[in-house]
Amino acid sequence: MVGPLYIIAIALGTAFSLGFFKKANRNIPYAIMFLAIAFMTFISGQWLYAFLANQQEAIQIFTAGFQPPFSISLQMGLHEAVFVSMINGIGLLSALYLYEQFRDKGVQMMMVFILLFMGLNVIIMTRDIFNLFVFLEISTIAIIGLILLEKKEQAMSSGFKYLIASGIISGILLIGIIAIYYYNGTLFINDIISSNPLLLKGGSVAVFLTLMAIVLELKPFPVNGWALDVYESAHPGVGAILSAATGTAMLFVLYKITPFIADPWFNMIATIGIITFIGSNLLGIQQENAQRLLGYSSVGQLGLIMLVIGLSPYLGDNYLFIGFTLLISHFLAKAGLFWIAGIIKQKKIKNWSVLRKTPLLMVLFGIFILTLLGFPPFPSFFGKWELVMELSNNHQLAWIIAILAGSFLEAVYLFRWFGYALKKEIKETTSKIQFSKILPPFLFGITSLVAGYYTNIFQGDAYTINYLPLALVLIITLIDFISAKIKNSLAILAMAYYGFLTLPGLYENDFIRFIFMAIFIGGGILTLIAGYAYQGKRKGFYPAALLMFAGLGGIIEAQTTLQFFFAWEIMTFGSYLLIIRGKHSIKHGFSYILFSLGGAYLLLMAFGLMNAQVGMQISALSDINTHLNLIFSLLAIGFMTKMASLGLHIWLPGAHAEAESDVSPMVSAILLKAGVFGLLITILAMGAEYAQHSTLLYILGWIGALTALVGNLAASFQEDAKRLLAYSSIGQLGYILFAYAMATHLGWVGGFVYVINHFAFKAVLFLTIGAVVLRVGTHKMYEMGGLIKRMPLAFIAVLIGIITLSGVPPLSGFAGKWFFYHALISKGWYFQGAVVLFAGIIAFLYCFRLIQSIFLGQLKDNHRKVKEISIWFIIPIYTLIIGIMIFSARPHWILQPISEYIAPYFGRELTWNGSTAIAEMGYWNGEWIMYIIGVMFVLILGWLLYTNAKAQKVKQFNIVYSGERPFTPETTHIAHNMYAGYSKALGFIVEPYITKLWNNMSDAIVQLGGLTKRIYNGNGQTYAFYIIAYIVITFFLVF
Amino acid sequence: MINLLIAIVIGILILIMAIVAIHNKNLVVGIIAAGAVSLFASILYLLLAAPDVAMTEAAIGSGLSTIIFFYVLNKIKKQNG
Amino acid sequence: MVKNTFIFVLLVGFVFLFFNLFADFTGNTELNKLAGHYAESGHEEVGAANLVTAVVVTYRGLDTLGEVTILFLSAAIVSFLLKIETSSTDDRKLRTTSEILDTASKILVPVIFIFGIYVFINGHLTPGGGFQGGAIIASGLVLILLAKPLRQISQKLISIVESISGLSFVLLGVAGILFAAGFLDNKILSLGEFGTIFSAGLIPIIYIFVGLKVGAELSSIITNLQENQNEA
Amino acid sequence: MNDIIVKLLWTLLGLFIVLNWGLLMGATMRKIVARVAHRYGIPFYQPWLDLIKLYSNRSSISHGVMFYLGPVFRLGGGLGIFLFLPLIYGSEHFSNFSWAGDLILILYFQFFGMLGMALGASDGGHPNSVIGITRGLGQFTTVEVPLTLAVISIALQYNTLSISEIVAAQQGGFQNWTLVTNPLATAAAMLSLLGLFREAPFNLVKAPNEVPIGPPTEYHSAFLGILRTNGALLHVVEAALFMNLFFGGATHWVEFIVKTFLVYFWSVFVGVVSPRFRIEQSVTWFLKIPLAIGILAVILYI
Amino acid sequence: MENLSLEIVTLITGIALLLIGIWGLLTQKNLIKMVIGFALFDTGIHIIMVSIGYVKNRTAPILDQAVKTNQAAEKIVDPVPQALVLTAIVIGLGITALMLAFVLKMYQKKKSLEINNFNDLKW
Repeated sequence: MVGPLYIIAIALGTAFSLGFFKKANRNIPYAIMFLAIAFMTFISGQWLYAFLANQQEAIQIFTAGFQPPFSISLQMGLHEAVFVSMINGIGLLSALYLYEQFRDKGVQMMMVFILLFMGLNVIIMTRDIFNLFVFLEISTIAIIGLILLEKKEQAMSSGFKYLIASGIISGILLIGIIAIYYYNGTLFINDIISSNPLLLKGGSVAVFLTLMAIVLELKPFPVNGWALDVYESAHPGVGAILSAATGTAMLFVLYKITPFIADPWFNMIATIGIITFIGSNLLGIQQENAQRLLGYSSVGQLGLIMLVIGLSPYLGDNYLFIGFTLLISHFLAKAGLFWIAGIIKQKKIKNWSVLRKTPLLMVLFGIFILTLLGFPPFPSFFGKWELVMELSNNHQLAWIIAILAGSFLEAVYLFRWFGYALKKEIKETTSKIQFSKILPPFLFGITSLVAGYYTNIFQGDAYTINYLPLALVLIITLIDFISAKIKNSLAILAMAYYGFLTLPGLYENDFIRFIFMAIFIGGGILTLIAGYAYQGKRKGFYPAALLMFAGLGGIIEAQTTLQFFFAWEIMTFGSYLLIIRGKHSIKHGFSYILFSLGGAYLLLMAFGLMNAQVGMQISALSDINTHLNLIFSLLAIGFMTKMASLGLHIWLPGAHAEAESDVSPMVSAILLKAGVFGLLITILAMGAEYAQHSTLLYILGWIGALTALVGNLAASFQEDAKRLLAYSSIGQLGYILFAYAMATHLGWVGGFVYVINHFAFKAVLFLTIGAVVLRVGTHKMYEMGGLIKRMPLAFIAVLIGIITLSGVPPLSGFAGKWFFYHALISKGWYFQGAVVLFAGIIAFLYCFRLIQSIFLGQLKDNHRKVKEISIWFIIPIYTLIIGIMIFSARPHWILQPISEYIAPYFGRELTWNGSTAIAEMGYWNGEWIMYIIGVMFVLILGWLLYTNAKAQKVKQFNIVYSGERPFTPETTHIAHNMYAGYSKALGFIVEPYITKLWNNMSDAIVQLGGLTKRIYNGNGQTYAFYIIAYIVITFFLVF
Repeated sequence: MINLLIAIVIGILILIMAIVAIHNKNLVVGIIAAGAVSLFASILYLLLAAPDVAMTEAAIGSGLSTIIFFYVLNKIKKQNG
Repeated sequence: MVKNTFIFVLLVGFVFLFFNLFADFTGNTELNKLAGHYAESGHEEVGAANLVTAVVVTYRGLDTLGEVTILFLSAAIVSFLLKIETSSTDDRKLRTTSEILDTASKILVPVIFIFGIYVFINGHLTPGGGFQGGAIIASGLVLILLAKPLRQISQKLISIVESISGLSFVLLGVAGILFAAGFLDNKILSLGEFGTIFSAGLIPIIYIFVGLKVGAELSSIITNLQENQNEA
Repeated sequence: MNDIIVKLLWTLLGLFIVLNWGLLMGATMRKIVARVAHRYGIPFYQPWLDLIKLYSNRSSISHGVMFYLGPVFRLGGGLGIFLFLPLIYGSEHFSNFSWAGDLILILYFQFFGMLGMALGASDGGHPNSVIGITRGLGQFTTVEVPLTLAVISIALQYNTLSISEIVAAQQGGFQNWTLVTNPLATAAAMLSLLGLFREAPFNLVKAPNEVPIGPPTEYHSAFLGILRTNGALLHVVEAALFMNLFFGGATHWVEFIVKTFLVYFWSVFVGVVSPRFRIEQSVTWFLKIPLAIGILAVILYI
Repeated sequence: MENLSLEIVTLITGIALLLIGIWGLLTQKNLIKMVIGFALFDTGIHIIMVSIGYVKNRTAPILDQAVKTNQAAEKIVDPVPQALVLTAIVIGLGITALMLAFVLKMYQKKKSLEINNFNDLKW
């Protein structure tokens, strides 16, 4: 084993001897430096391996042959080994990454670079507090030196600011150290800990100053202007070092000195952390400069980890796990992002769309963003999860809220950025990318994935069914360059196999889960079939779709809340990727992901509260005994964001309408059901006693009713066919919410009828309309018309769809209405019910509008030659229609088992007699109604055929028109602003009040950010002022 | 006792010089005053039985750093015209 | 002005902080355990009469190494910084230096150099040591430059001295690991007779290198500032 | 099997009675309206003549499949309501297929015909048809609201949604009719009825006196014949529905005829003495007084 | 006066110097003045450090004729803070030199020594 001191010796020796090569070919000193860093990495890696392989104690390294405290000593233990390896690893990759810069700038910068890493190594290992100070200075000065790698004017002034600021901070640190020495008579950290420095007032102030200096080195908000300037002006490679390496080392220092600290101070650190986390993320929202944005994000992440350190008294054994997973995520992601920034050389985040030119970079970018945000399967996901769980176990709800608020703000700007990268048009092309630049981020991206998997294993709730689909997604991503048709077949096969694996078991054990899984898998396969209609490669589609379905499947399969949340997040991200593929979807995808994340955080909070009482099993949700209202409300609201209930619906219309033709049915007919499923298990867990008397569900019922009303009414006023369907989804989900909120047997069966129906007809409608849109090239209904002549099959599909939707007998839609009437009367929700039924009638308005404007009326001249919709759409559409027909004629096949499933929960209100459903107040026989109406229909048709056999076919344009001839099909087709009179009467209901409300809220946040960022006025002196003020104010707050 | 008196006097001188260094309009005077602060400080170090520190302060604080200040100032003045 | 008031208030708060920090400060009446150990057994363990030197070079040798490194870093960065895009080089007439200064420098500079070397060689016995000696050497250089501002000091020489002394320092430290009890252990050489020049083991040698290195680094900073003066 | 054939035959008989009564009632109403307006009016047999003429028209044109199917749907709607509605209380033969579904089925079956009509007319390509349909649909949405509340109210009152049971509960004399026991629900429903029958003031949908507007604009010959047939049928069955719900039902055909006539006459009577509403006026009108009455009707039974 | 010992006087001097340094750093707009302020701040800290190591009425930690090795523990002041100050002074010099180099460069770029003129990077 090579001793850790050799790290220092090698680094120093190399740095000093580089002076000999000032005039030589610069590759020689570069090679020497690189080898040196590689050797340092090797030393640290070997220690890491040793500690991991055989759990040995930390070893102490004495210098000068004396025991501490008489001489400086270093420590090498597992923690040190991990951190040193991280630092040296990033050092090695940075050296590689910065090769060009070093070659241009010469030997001095290489010296500076290697000394920086030596400094960081010693900072981590040293057990002497003054030694810490010295090497801290080394790394600070070295960072300032590295700023000069970038030949920018601003680099000078930012370097100066950095010098001033760190000069003051190290002065403060020095005072603290010397005072500690005075009061404790030692500089050896272990001795300081054992001599309890806080006994004397002066001693505690000394520790306070030391602590403040170290905290300030971590750049807490708002005392970090100089660091942000450096992030912005330095070379991105240096930004990576500053953020990942220096930040990591400083965190370790903070960790190292925490034993000094008294309990109330942990709160202080936590407060500093959270202010930093929230504050810098708030400022990130408005930031347009990529590197500065990364700076804010770095600061915020360090704040979060500081927060974890501050909260360590609450976190118990999990403290290190949480802190480290968050740290490693920050470490990997931030370095990776900075490196990518350096590769594409785009300052403005708006121009990051060039990433799309290099798919590998795009994927890496995505991985890093997700790693930062704590999406599964990355380490920080588990870290954040455990953090919330532990805080919740200790009843620290306020902290949870603050952390989630900060995370949300972080998500805002990261996803804005991600959206730009995915969607903005590409302005310029990138030059060729060197291997040396792409290797470091690539390695870190891989590490991120691997680390996530091992984190889950370590964390102990790994679930292979969650990872199998992910592996598949990875494979599909890797073969993304092949033709879409092959990928489509693969995807369908995979889905079918997944269904084969899961469905039989679910059918046996849990019928409700079976229904949902069948919708997810069956719907998925059907919509994927439509994908055959697309030509080319459809890059990025299949990973996204499979990701979503993996998540959906995982939700159903999940046994614990962690697995559920894992799958939920995967599903959210996958669907986000799908949604944002639409042409004008950048905005909609953004609002979708924000609402989803907001909802997910509420779920997380609820799971935390639940975990504190009954643990993680989903089935245990029904055992909770305190905070019932809070937990259930959080869950309900969380799931309602996915269901787009009124107030939380504003993301939906755009997201669904702008999506691609086969994506709209996925996200509308299938995805929304995930929210429904969640709500369903929530209400089941409430139990009848609670559910049937709960105010929460009463409110939900009203929300459902109003959602239905507003959704349907708004749908009636749309000019855009897909938007109309999207609003219709809102309305339909309103019914479903209403039905489940009733928590009665009848209501739930009705809810299921709606769930199944909505899946079927919305898929039919979206697929058909999508296919039509592909043919005619417009969403606007008034630009279509008369297409029944060209696309009879599409017309029939839509006709069946709207009959089912509107609940006209004999199709299955009526079943929903029937159950509704009976349920709401037996439940006693008359007025909500009246609203729902009113909404149901309004549905006719948009149903008619949809079919009339598109298929009936006058055919437009430019559509005279369009073809019938693609066969690949017709197959799934008609499969679904057959399904609707079967469900209509034999509803008891599905509804009876559901009914039996529910009865034990809410008390029986419904019995089945063959195909007749009998409720207390009435009865319904779907099968016979179907027959009667069928026979009757045939008879009348026969009569008409008989009397009208020789009817002559004429063009639609051949009409009686008050003695005149109509001009053109356009002017003769009544489609635009169809319900003018109606909108005059009731249009006020659908004024976008809620959109305005949310807009005002987000404006307010942006404004707040705008005001707050004024503190960064760019003046080094002001920043110095902040430092002093921060210390003094904190001092007065703490003492 | 005499040491104490000297220390007080020197201390006051240091503070006066420091204020001069900060508030004098003329940079040259300021730099010299700052050098003087270091010089006086090294006397304090002697009083505090720290000859090593005194030497270092005298050589580095009042000597070299003053010189560096002047070099920079000089250069700035030259660039100015 | 409002801002200055703020600052003033802030500093008053800072005073309060210091008041608290030193509220328990009464001054020492005896040495603490650590210092006591140095005082009692420092001469046996290290063999340096100047305990400050013993602490600086041996007990806390790593700090010294770091400190030298900081200077090294500063010098490297300053030299790099001043090389960046030097502005237009118009030949400017420099004032001619006076005869007295010139002559004086010729006589004084060797004396100063020798004095500097004396200071760092005797660092383990008397006040002074590598830093002081290095600083003294550097001031000798300043004197040369004052006398002949146009004189080119060999950067290369400085750099080589710097590198060699730095490397030697590190190698001596490593030698401590290999041949004695730890990094920078001075007992590779025998401690010698207490109080003589050849005592305290490695300390004088290390101090020589420290002195050379500090001198070279300071010189490098100064010459960098000087050289560019011509170009400015 | 035999049972079903017998059942069908009885149903056909009922259909025959209802249809002819519908035609007669229509003619009578037109006559009354004419007399009120100081006109002579049509002869009472006019509707039969019209039907015969329409069905035997030789030439006919079609605008497309849906145009063709529209009238089928329309008549199917009227016929369907007929089929699921018990006509005569206590009569096994004239209860039709009401065992297949309850009141909810009938309420929703109204839409069947409407939908078909709307689609068929739209396929005709005439803008005036579409204008009429949009107006009709718009008006219809709010017409249904008071009716829904009235239905909820009587469901609460009788604790059933089966029409037969509702009628059964009203037997035993005038004092047991819903009209007496639940006047508010009756009032709300009867106001809705005005909208359902689309007489004035809610007849902008058909705009009978100006340019031809509304769904039937393009229809003629046998198509129109079917629509007329349905019109006659529908008036009677709707009236019969109201009769069953609010006026004690009918125990024999005479009572049936009298009661349906009176229910229908109510809407004609209001129509004769009212001006016409614009569409937004009628939409908001139904959301005011009838809605308030409906809500009160429900509140009373909570 | 009786409480006033040497080390307390120097300690107070150090603190006052440190505060003056900060004052200069925070109020002076001239870059060089700011650096001067920083240098004073540093010197203040050094004085504090040395004061802390002082032991009443003792001599420098150098063993010679005056201070025999066996009585050193009763005769000398604490050497540790002095050693630390030595290091700190040199570090301070390095930072000061670096600051001045930056000032020089900044001046070359903008021909100005006003700190307010170097706000290019903000928010």
